[in-house]
Amino acid sequence: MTVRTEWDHKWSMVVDIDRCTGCQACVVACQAENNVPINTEDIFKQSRAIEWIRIERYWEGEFPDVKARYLPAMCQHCGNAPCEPVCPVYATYHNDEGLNVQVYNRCIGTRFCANNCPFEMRFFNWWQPVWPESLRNQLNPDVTVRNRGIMEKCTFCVQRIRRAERTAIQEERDVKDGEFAPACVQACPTGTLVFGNSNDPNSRVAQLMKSDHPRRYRLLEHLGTEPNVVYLKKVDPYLKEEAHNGSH
Amino acid sequence: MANQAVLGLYRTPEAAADAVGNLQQAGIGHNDYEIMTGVPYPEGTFGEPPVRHKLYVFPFMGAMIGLTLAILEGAGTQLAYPLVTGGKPILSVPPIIIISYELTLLGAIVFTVIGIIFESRLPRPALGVYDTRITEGLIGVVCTCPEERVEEVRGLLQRAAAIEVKVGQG
Amino acid sequence: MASEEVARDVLQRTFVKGGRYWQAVAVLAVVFLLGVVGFILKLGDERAQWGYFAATFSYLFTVAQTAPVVSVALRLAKNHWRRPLARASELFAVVGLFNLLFFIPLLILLPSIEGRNTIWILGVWPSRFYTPHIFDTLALVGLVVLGLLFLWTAAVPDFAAAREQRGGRGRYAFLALGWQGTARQWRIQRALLGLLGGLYFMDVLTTHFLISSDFSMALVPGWVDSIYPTFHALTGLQAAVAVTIVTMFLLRTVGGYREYLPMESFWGLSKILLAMSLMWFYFWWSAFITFWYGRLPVEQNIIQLIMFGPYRPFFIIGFLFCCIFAVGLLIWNPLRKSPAAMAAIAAMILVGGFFDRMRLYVASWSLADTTEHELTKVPAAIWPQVPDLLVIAGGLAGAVLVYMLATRVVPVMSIWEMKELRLYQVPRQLVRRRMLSLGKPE
Amino acid sequence: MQDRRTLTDIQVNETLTNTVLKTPLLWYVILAFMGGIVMLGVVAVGLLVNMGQGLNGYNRPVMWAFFLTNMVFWIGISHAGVMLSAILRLAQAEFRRPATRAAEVLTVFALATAGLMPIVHLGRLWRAYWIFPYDFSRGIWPDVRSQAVWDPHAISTYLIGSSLFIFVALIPDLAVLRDRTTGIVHSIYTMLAMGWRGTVRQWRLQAIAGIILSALLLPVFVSVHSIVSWDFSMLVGVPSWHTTIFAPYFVIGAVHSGVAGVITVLVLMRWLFGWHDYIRREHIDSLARLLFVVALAWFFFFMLEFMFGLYHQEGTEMVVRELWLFHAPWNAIFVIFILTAFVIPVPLWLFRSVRRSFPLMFFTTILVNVGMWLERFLLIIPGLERKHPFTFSWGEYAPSIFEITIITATFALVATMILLFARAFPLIPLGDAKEARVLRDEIRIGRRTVQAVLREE
Repeated sequence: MTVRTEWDHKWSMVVDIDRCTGCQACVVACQAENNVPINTEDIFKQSRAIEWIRIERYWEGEFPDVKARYLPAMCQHCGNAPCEPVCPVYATYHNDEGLNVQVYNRCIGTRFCANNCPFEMRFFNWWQPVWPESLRNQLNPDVTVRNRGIMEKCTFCVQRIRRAERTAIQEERDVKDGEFAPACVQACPTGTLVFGNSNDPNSRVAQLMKSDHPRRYRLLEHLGTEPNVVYLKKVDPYLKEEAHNGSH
Repeated sequence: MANQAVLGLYRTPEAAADAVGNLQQAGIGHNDYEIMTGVPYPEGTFGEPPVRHKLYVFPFMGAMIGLTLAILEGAGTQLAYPLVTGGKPILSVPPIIIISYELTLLGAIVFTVIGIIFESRLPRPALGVYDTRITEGLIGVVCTCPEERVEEVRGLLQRAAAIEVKVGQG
Repeated sequence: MASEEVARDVLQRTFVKGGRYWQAVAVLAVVFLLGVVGFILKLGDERAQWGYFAATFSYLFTVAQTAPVVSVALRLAKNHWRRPLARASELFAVVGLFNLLFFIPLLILLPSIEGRNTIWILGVWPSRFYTPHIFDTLALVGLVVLGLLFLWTAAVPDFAAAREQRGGRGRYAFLALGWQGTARQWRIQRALLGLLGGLYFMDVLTTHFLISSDFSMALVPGWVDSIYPTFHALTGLQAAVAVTIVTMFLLRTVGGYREYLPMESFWGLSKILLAMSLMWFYFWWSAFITFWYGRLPVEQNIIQLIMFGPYRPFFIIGFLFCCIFAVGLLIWNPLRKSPAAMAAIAAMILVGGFFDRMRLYVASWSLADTTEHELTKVPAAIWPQVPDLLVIAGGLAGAVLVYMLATRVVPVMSIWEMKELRLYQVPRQLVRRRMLSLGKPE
Repeated sequence: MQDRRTLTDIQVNETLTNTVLKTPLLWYVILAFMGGIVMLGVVAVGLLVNMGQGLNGYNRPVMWAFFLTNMVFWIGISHAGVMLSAILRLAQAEFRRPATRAAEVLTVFALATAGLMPIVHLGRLWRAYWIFPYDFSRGIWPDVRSQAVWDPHAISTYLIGSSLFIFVALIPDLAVLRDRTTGIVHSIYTMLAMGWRGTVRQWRLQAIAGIILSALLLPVFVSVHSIVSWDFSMLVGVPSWHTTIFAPYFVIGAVHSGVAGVITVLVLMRWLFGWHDYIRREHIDSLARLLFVVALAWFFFFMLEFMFGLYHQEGTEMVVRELWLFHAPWNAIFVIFILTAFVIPVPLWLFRSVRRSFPLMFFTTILVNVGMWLERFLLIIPGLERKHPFTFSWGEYAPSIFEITIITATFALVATMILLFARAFPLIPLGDAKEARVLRDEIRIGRRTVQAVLREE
């Protein structure tokens, strides 16, 4: 059997803001899955916390008529990713499955990519990551523990993608829609996050991503970065439409 | 038959120019004498012919070498390691132009410097007949001639109010 | 030539013009009238159709109204080779008067800034929406006035010389303002030249900035190119140097001023022209690479619009003539030292400059909707119609005509500067070498 | 007004080589002090290597800060050297003579220091060599599309070019030192001087070399700072950086701070080494006039940059301008920057008495460089703090003690290197100082004597 390396895959995600309750389950799941170091309070205060996915919370309106708005944000895996060409050593590039990948071993820590990311989704390891003794056995063996001095970011749980693809190769079939999901998608209780292969027109994600979807938008679309993550607007009977367009 | 070098030392440029004039009148070729100064006088001050050199060839040579290396680096590495970044073409031309610009100029500069050293007839292992007072303002006229003309040249140099005349191996 | 002979010879050439001069004037006048016809035919066209008219205005502004800067800048640098060419460049100030004619229709055509992206984020009360109209007019009229004053100040001693020749009466008696050449008058004249020159230089930069922003960039939605005013000014300076060289060459060959215009003057200007042509590339590249690398959709569209899209032929000609060919030829010292070769290169740069202006102005004027915030679609090219061609030809001919008529009044060679040159440039002998001793007055 | 004396070649040799042959005591004192600060900086860098970039004040939106600001600043200073010696050499300006070597030396050492800054700032600085295309065996190459690859190309071209430029111009002076030293030092200078005898041919080639190398280095000098500016201006992620004027704006700013830096160094040299006959009032005066023009041009570009920031009328730009003007500490920095870089010094230079006063020129040029450092800081940091249209990720930045130590050490490093250079080589070209005497002339017009220079016909 020949090893299959060419896939017709383009991994994409849909975030339905309307369903998000801001429960942060995705953040915790991601933290656990991807060996992200523990963010203590002082690290948050230094604004050096690493969260590959975060829930951005915005307040709308004046007291007492205040509404909380949640925006789950992760690496947008842009088609024309601004972070990629600035890296001098190809530590980040675009692979043929639509992923914006990060090569930890190659990274020298210029932090150029972080500056050019308009979504602020790239994270730098300021210190050598340490875990408490009690969490030593919690680390995911499929995921590298990153060294200090390098960038890291959401990979769409590439280890799960690879595992699914390996299984598919062994079973001589294509990866099925919904066969696997990144940790955040798996953990989301309300089904806000949908993940899949958008090159497959029948997949759930491709259905939701259709360009004629009435609630569809992408973050900072005027920058032309072609994000692979599509957002669906909140349905809010009380507010005017344009008030919470996330792109401005 | 070994050539001898005769060095006359002068206090003023006028005297040195006289010495050069004497040498020219005696039929000594322009390649056989040199004027050494501690100060850059304008070309032709001593009545010597203009300097001929091929220095302008060097920067062009260097530029061509630099440009070749730059294109190898700029285009070659993109093609040899074809990873897509930022949706830019695998062979992006603007970066090649920038790299070429720098390396072309680098090549030109390095070769110019090599050319200057080469055309200045440096490095010169031994100084030959020389006097350290030249860097203190004296002007030296050194003439290379066959042994039998040494006395004649010494006379020519002496006649132009030389403060000292030295003879040594040329 | 002795100083008195210089005065007599230059004034003679100013007062008495040959038959060829009058023939040229007649031809230019006819072409100019054709241009007027073209303008009348254009009346009633949409704003989008006036791109070539705007380009002609901008080109005349670029070439003629920037030209006196050559004299100003070289005077500040206190070198001696500028003396023979100073007046030839200053005299272009009179063309500014002519160019005001072009400016009036553009003011009427320029839309108000309501709903547009412009530099005028805060307007002036009460007509906030017509801020560019006010400021651009002020700057341009100021430039014309300053230019004429500068020319007059520089030429007063020469007018006095002409007055003496004419027996102390007539228009030169008025123009010379009673100049006697006292030490005090010379001191005032020198101070005024410095002051007016400095102001003129600054006003040229300001006007380039305003014209390029208000009459070109602000018409294209989303075009935010902060280097563009500088590029505009630089191309203006390049064209100014080029037009001075061409004028000098014509004066040398046709005008009979061969003895006055030495090779050094061409050589000196040619080095500046080389620097300008290199900077042409630099400024263009700075804008291009930022847009290319940024890859914002609006930037891609703007690159398409003004460089590689519908106006590609214009861009290529401008790029080759003003930058690539110019640099490629100007790096050769033998060419720089040859007046004829320099004139040819300068003429090429002037042609290229016109194409460059067309690609910028026609492209920006061709956009119908100026109130969008992003350029979403690149419109098709607008090619010149017969009236456009007539207007272009008439405009250029009119400018040359004004200049030629001015040479009839103002001596085209600065007599007092040529006299002064003889004081400060003395041949010397350094041992066996002939040298020139150049005096540097404090 | 002309406070010049005619000096013999012997006097020129003696005074200008006094740094090498008779070092003033003050030299050792200053060197020890500066060297101490440099050692502190080395210790700080060692700790960064050992413990990580977390020691610095960086945080998530502000990924670049003091070190990159300082890199831009030193590259700016380094622009003076070639700007002065090349442009003035091509223009045959007489006032360049005492300034060229010092300016070039300042270029090289400032540039080397600037080159260190991005390396110190790297997360894994021991891997910095990965940006060079050396890996033939594995075929892993750097990405030439990255500005971070253009930078080392440009900086190393400039560094190599200006070092060679200094070396070529140094050869005649090495010959002077060779003739005036003995022992082991003599043999070192003999080797370096390569047998220079000062023949007409060698001097002629020196002159041509000056012209060709100047003409070649000028485009490099423009490109270096342009490429550095593109590190910022090409990034779409930081809207206030993304503007086309950055390249010439940075270059003219660099010239502004660089020429000011050269004047500072000249005044210091005059004081430290007692070169009163070489660095004279008229030299400083001419340099100050040049600086005045440069300052005006810089201000024009600054205004363009500022105006076009508002041109979009977009929130992302407005918020940065608002930060500049209305929020502490940025508004204070902005005011200090405008005052020191332009408002205070530039009008002062209009007065001849200021231009001809060494203490005042020292003071004003130091002011300019304080202002220009802050200018770079203002350009880089507020944009990063507010780069994101999503307010959730806005942040603040404050430098840590490590950054401050290392920045201070870079100033000491440049001073140390210039002092060490001065110990081995003369800082004013002897040949140039002597040539000025040969070419000097006077023209008498009536009762007035006008200073003149001889030029080839």
